[in-house]
Amino acid sequence: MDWLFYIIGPILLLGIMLGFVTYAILFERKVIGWIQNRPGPNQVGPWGVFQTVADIFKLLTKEDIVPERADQTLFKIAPIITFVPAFLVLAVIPFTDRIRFADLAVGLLYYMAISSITTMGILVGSWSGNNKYALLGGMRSAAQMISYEIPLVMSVIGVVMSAHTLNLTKIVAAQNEVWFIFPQLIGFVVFLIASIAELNRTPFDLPEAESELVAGYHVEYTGFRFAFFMLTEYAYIFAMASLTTILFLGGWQAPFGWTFLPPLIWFILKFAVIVFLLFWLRGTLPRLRTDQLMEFAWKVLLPLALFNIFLTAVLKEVPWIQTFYR
Amino acid sequence: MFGLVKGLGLTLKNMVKPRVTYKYPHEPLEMPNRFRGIQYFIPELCIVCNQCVRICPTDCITLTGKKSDDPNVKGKVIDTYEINFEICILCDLCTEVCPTEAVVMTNHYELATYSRDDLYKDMEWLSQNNTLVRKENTLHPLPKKTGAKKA
Amino acid sequence: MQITSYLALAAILFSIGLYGVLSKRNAVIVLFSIELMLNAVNINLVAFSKYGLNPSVTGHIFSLFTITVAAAEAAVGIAILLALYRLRGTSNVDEYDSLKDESDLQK
Amino acid sequence: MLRTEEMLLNVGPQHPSTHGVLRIVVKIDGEVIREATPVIGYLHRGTEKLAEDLNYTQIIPYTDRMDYVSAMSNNYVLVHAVETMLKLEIPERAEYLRVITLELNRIASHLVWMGTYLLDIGALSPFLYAFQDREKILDLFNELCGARLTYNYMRVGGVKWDAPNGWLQKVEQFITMMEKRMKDYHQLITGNEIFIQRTRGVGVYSQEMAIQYALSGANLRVTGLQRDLRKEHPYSIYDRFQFDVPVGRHGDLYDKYLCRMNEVEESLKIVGQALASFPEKGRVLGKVPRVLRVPEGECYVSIESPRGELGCYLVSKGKDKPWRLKFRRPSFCNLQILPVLLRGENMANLVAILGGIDIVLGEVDC
Amino acid sequence: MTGEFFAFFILAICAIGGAVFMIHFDRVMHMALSLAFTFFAIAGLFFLLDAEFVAVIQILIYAGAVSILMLFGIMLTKHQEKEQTFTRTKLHQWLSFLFALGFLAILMSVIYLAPFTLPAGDQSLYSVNKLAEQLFKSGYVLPFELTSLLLLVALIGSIILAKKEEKE
Repeated sequence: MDWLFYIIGPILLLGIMLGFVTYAILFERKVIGWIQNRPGPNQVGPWGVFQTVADIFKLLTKEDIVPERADQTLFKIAPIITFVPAFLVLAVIPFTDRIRFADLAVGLLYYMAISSITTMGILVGSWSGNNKYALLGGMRSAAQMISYEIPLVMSVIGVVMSAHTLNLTKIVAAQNEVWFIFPQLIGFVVFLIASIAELNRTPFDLPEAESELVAGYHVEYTGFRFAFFMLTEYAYIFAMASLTTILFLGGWQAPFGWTFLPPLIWFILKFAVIVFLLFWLRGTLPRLRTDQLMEFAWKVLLPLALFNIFLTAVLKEVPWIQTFYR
Repeated sequence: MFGLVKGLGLTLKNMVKPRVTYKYPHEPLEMPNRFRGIQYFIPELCIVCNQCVRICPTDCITLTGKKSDDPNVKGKVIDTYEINFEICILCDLCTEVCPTEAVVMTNHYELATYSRDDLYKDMEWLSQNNTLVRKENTLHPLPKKTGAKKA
Repeated sequence: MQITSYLALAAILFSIGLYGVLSKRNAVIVLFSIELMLNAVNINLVAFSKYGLNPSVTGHIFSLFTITVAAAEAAVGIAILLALYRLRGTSNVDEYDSLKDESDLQK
Repeated sequence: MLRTEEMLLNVGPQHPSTHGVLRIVVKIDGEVIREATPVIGYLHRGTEKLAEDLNYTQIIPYTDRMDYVSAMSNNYVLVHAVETMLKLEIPERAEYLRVITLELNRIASHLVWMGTYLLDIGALSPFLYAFQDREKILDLFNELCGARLTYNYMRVGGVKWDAPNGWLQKVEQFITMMEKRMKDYHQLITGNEIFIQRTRGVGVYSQEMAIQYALSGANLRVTGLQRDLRKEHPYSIYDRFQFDVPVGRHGDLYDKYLCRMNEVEESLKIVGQALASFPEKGRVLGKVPRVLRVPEGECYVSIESPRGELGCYLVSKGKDKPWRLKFRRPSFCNLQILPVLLRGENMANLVAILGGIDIVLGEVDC
Repeated sequence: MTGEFFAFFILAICAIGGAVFMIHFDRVMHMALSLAFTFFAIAGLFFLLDAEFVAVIQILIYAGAVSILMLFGIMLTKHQEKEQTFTRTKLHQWLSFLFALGFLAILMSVIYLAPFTLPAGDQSLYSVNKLAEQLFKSGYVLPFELTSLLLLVALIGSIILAKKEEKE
């Protein structure tokens, strides 16, 4: 029966992820609507529940336009290069101690490594469309994602030092007593900010800065190719929110020993808080500028992350406190 | 950092405030009495003075008069009266100058059609557009009437 | 599985890289080819670490060092390329045959 | 920065942040703008030429369509010019109504600016909040003159309508509500570090430069020059009200924002005072001849519109139509400084600086 | 035919195919992508060799960072020219081809003549913990630290090289 799990499981996961993307988009629009004293989408179906379904259906039935002067092959494969890593990273994420696919020893690094492939897809997609706005968006995106990958990786080193492992399941197990958000508060903040930047979301949504670059790297994309880029964006929200939950919020572990809810529900609750936070930020904050973005990554986040590593290393040797850092 | 947190607090507070959206296509919008909507034309009152045609800034009104069938009535009576809503800007000047208030504004604002031809409204249509008619009309710009304020 | 297959694969990749270095004029492609050769070497290191005389993790460490050095090399290489491109307006290695700035020579 | 190929980029005429159909041809090097040329005229309707063929009453609806965000000031500047030529006396009540509507329109215009500007910067919600408040003003106008945007309210010699029953109370309620809302805006935007980062020290110009480029309105005041036509040459009854003219210190975009927000507060003050001393009774339209024949001659009047000095130059040959009508549109004049400001700036600052100038394309192209 | 051999076969074909196409394509962008594909395939080979950590680093550094760096380099320089302009003369090409082929022949003969029939190391040898232990506890600390120095120097050096001269 094991092999059945490995065949049906990923398909199921893909289905779950697509369902999440569908309703995350709806939820995002609803949240931003509420923030702006609007009801949000409410026309298609009761409470607007079929809005995104209708949108996806619209995108799929749209004419597929490939610009004539575009690099045809690259233009067509770029959405795939972008999307595939977004799904690949889900392989190592343990949702509970039983629902997981690959229990990789280097799970955390695997996530970071695979997610960096997406940048290439975005860069290729932006370049191949032969559009200047898209090119600018792609360049911004690549620069941003490479710059923020460094604080992102650096910020989790504190967690790795505390948990003594790169394996995500063991990292969750190490948070048995205290979630890493408390001893690793600096790391958490840096990770959260860097992950928002990695996700290209407000206030770091420069690659698709609507008011400047019209739509950023996917200006030229239509129909289902465009849908792929959107899918990637939200699949990464799914992955990143899961990762944040696992690394800092204790994964599926119940707080205060409240085990009356099953682990999966706890995971989903924590996960939902992170997702809501992302949408909430989007409804509130303006956008940074490119140079400020870079300065922020290199001058603020990176030193902070390094300081966090140093602090963790020091505190690990202090009596009594070291129990939190183990 | 504190400024960002304050902003976040405000947006969170707004999430529970009542919604302000009009449910427009489902519930019609109530327009105030003075709203300048599609005109209502009353042929019986028209004295074919042509003032509305002359004042119209976009020349969207055309009218013709004819001799009255009733020989007792002096002057002309209206024969055709058309407003082209492709170019009408609903500026209210025609109702302002009309000495008999034969043309008045209504609260109707739905002008969307599938054909441009439908925007060419004739006398019959305009005289049947008689719901939600504006109750008070403007102060007349003529000096003799300025004293009679209606507000 | 034999180490021979890995070594053969590495040899083939290395030779392709070598051909690229020798036959291409564009500096970017030359850089690509060099990276390919370095990767071929990495395969050897890791393969020997598993199928070698003393199976141990040392080969991994060496390949990590290689990767690090290669990354540094790529960064510096691209930087040099950009600087040269700015100076000469071309990325063909053939034309980088003068040690002096040609714009100075014209004066 | 790396030097790259220079790239020619057409920003607009269809672009989310050009606020209409402005086109800016920018030469960019990476993300740095080397040269920017605004191309205007996509919305040119020839209002000035059309006006030569229309009588004075008929021109008023055309002025609505110039600066469609604050149509009242356009209405007013035209009738003001004609009244100046005719030396008409305007009833007290009409003057009060004019001031109230002008100031409410200024608030509405600044709210639109604030919302769209924050949208340019990347924040979504202030736009919706600002439009909610503006909606209330538009509703008030709708009740007063029957339209939300193209008011056609002012008439030579007065205004078209008197305030309907209960309207003044509604304005009063609006003022108290708006004063509260201003606190919300300050909480949401004024202290926001990202907003400050984006706007502090960006798009700075000196006072001399502003005067050389004939800037007016908040664009001029932001450099520290206290010039407001409502104070300098009080038209209508502005000399009766107490208000301050907010000025900036640094001349950057953040100061522009503060300046305009303070102006909203000052406008609220003016409306409050006007409501307090609103005459009980009186006519709203003075004695005007049936056919307006402006005596031969010419005049130039200017008022402080939300965007700056809105002027109207009128030449009459004694007919019922102007011989020449010319509007000095503040948006058009303020736009002239754009190429200078954009040179050497970041691509992201383009929209910030353009938004800061606060143009309305209907007015630029006229 | 074991699963391992099958996987090796596929990955090897991918790697060689990517490399060959890298040489063959006539647009630099395509070349960079096919090279990235090769890097990816090589990472797969590392997985096959129980070198999980190296494989992930390979993806992170090569497929993720170096390839993107290359793409940047391509975008920042002009590459409208096609194959004709950036290969050398026919003769030069043939000579280099023969040289590479000869080199390959020698390597192959050496590889196949050598008596490599050693058993594979145990999988337990290659955990990340072992790697770290080896790296930090048996004399590789100094080289490791020196690498960081090298990276720093490379970082600063490339920034200075690529920086625009102020006089312009």
